[in-house]
Amino acid sequence: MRGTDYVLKRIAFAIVTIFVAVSLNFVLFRLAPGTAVTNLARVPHATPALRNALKKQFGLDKSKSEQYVIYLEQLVHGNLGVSFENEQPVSKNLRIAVINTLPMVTIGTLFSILIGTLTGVIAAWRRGTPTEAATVSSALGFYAMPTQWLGLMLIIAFAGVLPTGGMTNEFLLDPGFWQHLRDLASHILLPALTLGLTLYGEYTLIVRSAMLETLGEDYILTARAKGLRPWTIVRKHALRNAMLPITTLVALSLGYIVAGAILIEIVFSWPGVGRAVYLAVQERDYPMLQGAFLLLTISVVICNLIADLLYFKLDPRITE
Amino acid sequence: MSEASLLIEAPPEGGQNRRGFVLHTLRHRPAAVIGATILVLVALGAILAQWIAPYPLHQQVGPVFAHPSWHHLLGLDDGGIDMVTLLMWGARVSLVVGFAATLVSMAIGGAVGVLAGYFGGWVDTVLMRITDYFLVLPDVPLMIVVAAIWGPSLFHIIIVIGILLWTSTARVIRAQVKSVRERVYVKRARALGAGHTRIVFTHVLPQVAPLLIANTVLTVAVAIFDETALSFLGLGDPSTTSLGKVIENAFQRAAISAGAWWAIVWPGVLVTLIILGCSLVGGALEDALNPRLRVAHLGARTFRLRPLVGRGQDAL
Amino acid sequence: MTAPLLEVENLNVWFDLEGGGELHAVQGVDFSLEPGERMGLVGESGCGKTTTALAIMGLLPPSASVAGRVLIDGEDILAGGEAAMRPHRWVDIAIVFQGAMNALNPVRTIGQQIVESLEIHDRGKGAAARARTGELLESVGIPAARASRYPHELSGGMRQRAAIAMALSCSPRVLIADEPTTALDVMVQAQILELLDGLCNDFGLALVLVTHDLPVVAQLCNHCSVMYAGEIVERGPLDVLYHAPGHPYTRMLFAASPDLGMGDAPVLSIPGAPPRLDRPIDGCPFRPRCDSSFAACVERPHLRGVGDDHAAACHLNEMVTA
Amino acid sequence: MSVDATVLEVEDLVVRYPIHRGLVGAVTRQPRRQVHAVEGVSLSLQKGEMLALVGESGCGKTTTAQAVLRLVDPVAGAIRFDGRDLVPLGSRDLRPVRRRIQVVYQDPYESLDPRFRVKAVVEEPLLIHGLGGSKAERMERVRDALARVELSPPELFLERFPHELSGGQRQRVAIAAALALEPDVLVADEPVSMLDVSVRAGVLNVLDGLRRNGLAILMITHDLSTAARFAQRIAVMYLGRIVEEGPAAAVVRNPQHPYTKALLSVVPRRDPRDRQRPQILQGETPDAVFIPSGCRFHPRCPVAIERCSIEDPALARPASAEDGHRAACLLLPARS
Amino acid sequence: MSKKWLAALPLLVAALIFATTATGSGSSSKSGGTFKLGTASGIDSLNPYVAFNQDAYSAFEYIYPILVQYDAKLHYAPFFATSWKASNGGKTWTFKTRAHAKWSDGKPLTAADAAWTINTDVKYKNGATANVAGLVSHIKGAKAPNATTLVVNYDGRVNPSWVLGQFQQYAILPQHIWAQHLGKKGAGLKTFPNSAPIVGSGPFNLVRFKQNDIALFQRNDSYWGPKPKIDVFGLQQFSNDDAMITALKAHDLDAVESVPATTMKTLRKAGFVVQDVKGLDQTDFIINSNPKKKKHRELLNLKVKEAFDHAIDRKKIISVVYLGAAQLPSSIIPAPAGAGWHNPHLKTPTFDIALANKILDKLGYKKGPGGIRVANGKKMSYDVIIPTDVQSLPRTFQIIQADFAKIGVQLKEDALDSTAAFDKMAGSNYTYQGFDLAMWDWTALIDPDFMLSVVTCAQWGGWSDSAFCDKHYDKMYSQQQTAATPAKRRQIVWQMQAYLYQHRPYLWLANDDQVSAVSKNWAGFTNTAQGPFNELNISVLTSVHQK
Repeated sequence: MRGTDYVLKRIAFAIVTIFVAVSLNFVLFRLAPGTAVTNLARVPHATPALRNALKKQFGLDKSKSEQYVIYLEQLVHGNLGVSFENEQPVSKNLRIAVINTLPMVTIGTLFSILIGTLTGVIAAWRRGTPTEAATVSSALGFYAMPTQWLGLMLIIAFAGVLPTGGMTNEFLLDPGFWQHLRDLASHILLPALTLGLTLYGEYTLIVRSAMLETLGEDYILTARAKGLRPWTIVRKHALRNAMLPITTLVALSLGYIVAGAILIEIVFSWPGVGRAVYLAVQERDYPMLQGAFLLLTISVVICNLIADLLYFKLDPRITE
Repeated sequence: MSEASLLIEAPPEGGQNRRGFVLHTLRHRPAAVIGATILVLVALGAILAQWIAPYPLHQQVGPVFAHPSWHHLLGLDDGGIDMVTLLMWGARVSLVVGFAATLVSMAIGGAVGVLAGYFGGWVDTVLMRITDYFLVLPDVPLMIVVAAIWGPSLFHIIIVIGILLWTSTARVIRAQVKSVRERVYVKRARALGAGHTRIVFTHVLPQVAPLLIANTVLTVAVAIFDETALSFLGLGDPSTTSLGKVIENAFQRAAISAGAWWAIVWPGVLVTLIILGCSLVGGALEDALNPRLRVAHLGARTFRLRPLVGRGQDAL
Repeated sequence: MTAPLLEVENLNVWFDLEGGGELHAVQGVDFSLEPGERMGLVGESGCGKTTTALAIMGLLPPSASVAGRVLIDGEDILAGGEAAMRPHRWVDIAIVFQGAMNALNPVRTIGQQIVESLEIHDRGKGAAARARTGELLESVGIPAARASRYPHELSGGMRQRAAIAMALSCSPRVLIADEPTTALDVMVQAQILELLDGLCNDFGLALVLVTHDLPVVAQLCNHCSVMYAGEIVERGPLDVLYHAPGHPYTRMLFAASPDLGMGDAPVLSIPGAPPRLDRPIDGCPFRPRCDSSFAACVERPHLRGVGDDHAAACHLNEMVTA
Repeated sequence: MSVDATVLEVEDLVVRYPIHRGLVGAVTRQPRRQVHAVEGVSLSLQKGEMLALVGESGCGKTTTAQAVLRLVDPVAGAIRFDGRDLVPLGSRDLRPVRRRIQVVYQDPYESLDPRFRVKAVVEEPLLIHGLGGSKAERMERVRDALARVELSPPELFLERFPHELSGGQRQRVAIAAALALEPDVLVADEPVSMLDVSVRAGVLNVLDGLRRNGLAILMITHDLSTAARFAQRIAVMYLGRIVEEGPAAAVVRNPQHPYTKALLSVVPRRDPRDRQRPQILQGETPDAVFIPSGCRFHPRCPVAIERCSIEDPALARPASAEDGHRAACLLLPARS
Repeated sequence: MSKKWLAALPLLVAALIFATTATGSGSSSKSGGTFKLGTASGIDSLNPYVAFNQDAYSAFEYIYPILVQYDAKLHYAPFFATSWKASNGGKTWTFKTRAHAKWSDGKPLTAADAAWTINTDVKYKNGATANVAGLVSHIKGAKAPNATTLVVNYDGRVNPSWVLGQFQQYAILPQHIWAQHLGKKGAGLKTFPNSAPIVGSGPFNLVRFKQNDIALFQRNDSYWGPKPKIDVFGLQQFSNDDAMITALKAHDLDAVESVPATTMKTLRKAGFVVQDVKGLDQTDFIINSNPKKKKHRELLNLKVKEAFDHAIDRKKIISVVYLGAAQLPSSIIPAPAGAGWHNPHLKTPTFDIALANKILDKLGYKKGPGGIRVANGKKMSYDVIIPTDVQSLPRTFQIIQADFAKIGVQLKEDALDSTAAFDKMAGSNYTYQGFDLAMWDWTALIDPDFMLSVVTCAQWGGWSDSAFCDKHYDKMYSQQQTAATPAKRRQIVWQMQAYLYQHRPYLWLANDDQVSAVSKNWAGFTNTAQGPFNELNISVLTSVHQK
């Protein structure tokens, strides 16, 4: 079959990357100052007996390589350790956070891709006109704004009109479905808008140059010579080809989506992964941080894999 | 008639001299002109902060969050320190972080890119695999983790940002070096028996330099952006005043609720301007360097029709 | 008298230059074409031959401005600008570009791209269009089953054939072939030339062959226009052009092409390079490179008849006739 | 030129490139495949001679040239320069030899570093090989080289950048740079195919002049007309093999191999009256990975018989050919 | 992008637009209404063996039975226990508890639950229950002879106020729930998430809890004590003061537990009641007082410490860092701790650079190059460890640094996260050799025992951050635990404060106020030194009501 090799290679790469990240994670956090023992033994009149017990509990009395094996074993069983903060399994804490983060990030990202593609296409199409200048400069403007700052500016602008913190109005004790949805949507609007605005600029620029590159290809000239209407050419010939670099670049910018989500969740008190990372940083809750980092890495790797496979589907030229 | 003597009139064809390319682009593209102007102004303010800042950096000159006034055009911050002064010093630290981190990342990315692109083969495979790994690792979370583990200091931030930003540089440079390496004049030099060092330094690097510069400028923007993010997360160096730190201070002291918008709006605007400046300059250079952007076979504008008087070359 | 199939009248094209100023790329080009006629458009690179082809199709970039008339059956298709030209494209005039790899969209199959041109010009839809596509491919020597192939899955020659099949899809009356065989091997070039020859014979297609390769034109065309510095400097039947050229440029161009049968006869290059078109040209543009220039050449010569169906822009001819 | 003035001799040269099987291929143990770029090519080049290596793209002519320049490693065979085999030499030992075998590439737009002035381009080989003594002496050699390629007066060109030159001039500068080292052999890889027709002859005439002064030139080309006019001998390659080789005039006027015949028949003539019925071969040159059995030309050969698919013919002088003219075809009665 | 997606997008956009018009609506109010309180810290865990944050302990106050509570004047008052007495020379304590009390799941709540909780905590105090071990120190065991009687046995005579102080913070857990989660050596006690809805027995039931987000309490109608007037109490956590104040202004919140000093003015202007109460939090300047300290031993010199104390401009700190919302500190037990534990004779050291310089001059520490004094041949230049999570410290440090420069002492900031900071201060194996100076903060409790304990030798390796270790002081510490009468205990506590004032392991910087804000629609909302949502008693949420 066409490209079995390509697909296998990408999957193998993703697996190896995850393994590297997992190992990096292990090494990185062994370098952290303080261990589980120093964190958990900060209780009044901590005794050496308590410390030893903790040491044993966290396997810190074993050699580094043994610890690594145990760590891998635990990972395989979905065990990411126990949070210093609430001493609950990290995986459980993260699961809740992820469920909260997903809708906000998804809407924000979709918004940015939609607006970015649209403005990018317009900028390329209107090349050399004031429209292009306006589109590109507003895209650059939003791209240049620090995410957290833009969020704060939106709070200033929308204070009193839209809720500026939290994910739902929890005081609606038993909201109906529509009421709940409305409530959720009103809370999601500002954070998602912030994410969308900070991301879209980059997409506009990417789409614009991908489109411009495509519009310079000879087959566009052929399409014109065939008598196709300009928008038909954009839709059927240019956009499809421009999607190739766009797919890759959007996948690569996933890291920034994650970064943006962290900042935005802090600004808007959104109880998601980003906020969990922030709180873990504040409390130096290393197991949580470790788990969140692993989770983020794996999701970025998987999204990249999906982008690679999508690329494969979009580009018939990939055979090997 | 000898052929040669006629050739003096030979027209310049295609191609362009790459010498002075960067300066030329900076002068002839409006976006680059605006960007460069912003950067020069901000850099001047930052460099001259010692001499032209209206007040000493740590001096309390009025009440906390005092309104903008004639003495303090942009108001005071949460420590009663003049915002104009803070912005100058803050820009200085932010630019230092931006450029130093970029230098680190350029050194790594440039070296990896040149080595991988020039030598190809297993060197390329190994280096690019490593780059790919770094590329998919989410930068900011990794920065957070490393900064959290190492502890907050400007030096750590520079190193952390530097060692995580090099991947895109490495890829871009590698691609360019690969294409330069396939240029006939490099092949010719190799056939002549030129050593790797000579080829890299006399043929490859000068050719890649404009792209490296464009990339540097763009990376500075990312580095400054990341610095503000890290500062905002409380991972900044508390003993220095970067723009990110200024924003974070104002945020921590609830400047917005206190009605002191100036303490948070201006540093953000300044960061935006710096990043905008870098993006404009870097983007313009990249655009100018991308030959595939020169032609567009389709656009909103089409060719124009001209009335014609007379015939042939008389018709003008 | 009926109007010729394609008539180009006093075509001029200018390009705006990036640093200001403009470049007069095509200067008062005239020619006409009857059904079944094959015309070569020959010249060095930068002489304006491709620009002329693009101008006829209305495919010039936004930096270009154009003047003159392009008439199909006596109707000026250029006057309405790009939009007015669209219905004539592919139906009246089709074009085959130089690099077929780039002229075909890499992510769509050959078949899809041909079907698309059939559909937009209402030459069939769906299954009918696909059937017609198969026929077209067969007619250029590609098995119909390859319609589902992507361009990169075909060899260079096959791609060029596919491009020709696509150009023929709406049965145009004029086909412009812009360097159709450059970058192809001699044997494949011969195959393509043979194909074009057959198509002209079988369908009465009028052909404009744009190339720098005189021998190719000599083998395929009956007429030829030689361009230099944006102008047509000589045109006429090929036989006449080779054996009794009216312009030194034509003569020297032939002399510069080596030929199998030439033995040890010298091959001479034309010294110097064409003039810059972004500056005004004094006198005959070929004067600095000409081996027979004389005093009158400070005046710019105009294309004028020098024989039956033969015209040249050279003062030497005036001396002869005078 | 009856005396043996052979400077370069290639014997049974074989160059193959492996093809990656890919992950699936490796796992399913598919056989390793190779591109058989050059399969047993022998040729020799004399002082003051131009040998044209002719063939379609993919026939192995450029690989042969690269092997001669020792830019690719042959699998087997010998490349003797001045009687010394270059194949076993390491890069250090090759350096002095490299000076004496120089190359001119196809694309004059690409073969000059756009940042180098003409004088730097021509001087660079001297610097690389540490030749030419002082700066002034080197400049002298640079001027000399420029004069030899008819870029005179050299002063007009020394300070120019490549983009300030026309295509023909650039190719001349490239040749001058090769000449600066005073080589014995010049490999010219399609030296004029990227140039405008009007200036090709100029560059070819410069090469011809150099040859007359004793330079041995190996010219790679796909253009038989050029080869016929400028080369002394022509070798026609097909799928990694030389199928016919001999004095230029003999090969052109009296082609022996069916492939050469076909090639010659499709060369367009400049005289419109001289239209011939071209003998067009169907299909295209097959993939160099899957070499047909027997005579590698047999699937496309218009006169092939059954034996051709079994037996691989060797180069030999056919009965109807003159001395030094050889072809590899089973159907040609060899001279006893 | 598939076509289905494209079709769904307008819907999504429509939903978002629709949403903007529908904010701020709807408390599903019954008569008492919902009281929404914003907090910046929040509940970290609902498990008493894990929880660390004050909000968590405040929550336990409302959902679990507790033997005693404080009254408005911070005297002990009955709660789950109706009366108590000591016997056996102060070694045995007997509590009478409420009769007919029930847990929220309907099971009876008796003294047996209390006895089980105490015995369990004692049993595992070196392991799973270490978090509460301090509260059961000196306890040998507890018994419940009947449903309303709890008998607690101590290993010696214990001071009554000390005993009640411990039990005031001690949540009694439902045996029938927790006994199932003992696990191996009680380890299960720590891992039990105790998620909502919790089986408790207080004025409120915790019905919903989302970490870092929200805790919702519903009025417990089967509660045995005074019933709250509100139906629902919600504690919403914000990671951003601005968002929280904005929510308050938009009336998405009714009150904010602790508002930043910078916003007090604007909130008052906006019509909110801002309650500024003297608080229990004190920032401190720590001088490593380890008697075995190897480097910079001049810092053990009480004169040097005194000079440092006079070089701190507390008034400036209070005006810049706290905008006036803080008090001048003078003792390890802050004045608002109440019940007379604070020693009122101690005066805040004066800010007097000249005096400080004179003291240092007298010691013979001459100024060297750069105006920095030299002590014992070494420059008086010190790194000050500052934990990054105490927000007020960087600004405070800037002020101190500038003034210390004037007395020839150079301070350098060494900002570390709190774990790293603590690690660095404690040093390897808790030897306290690696640091000279640090800054941090302490939040005092009402009962002075805990604050006084942190400077005992026994706290090395525990809470100690100054490495102060003094036999005489330790003796006083154990005496106050066992003093026969409250008056006697107070006397010892005052002596201890004076002793610390003189030996200066800490130089107290500022005692910041507890500032809360509440909407004018509510009455009966009071702020305390521990904030409105506190672990003192249940009065705030049982008395707050709509106007």
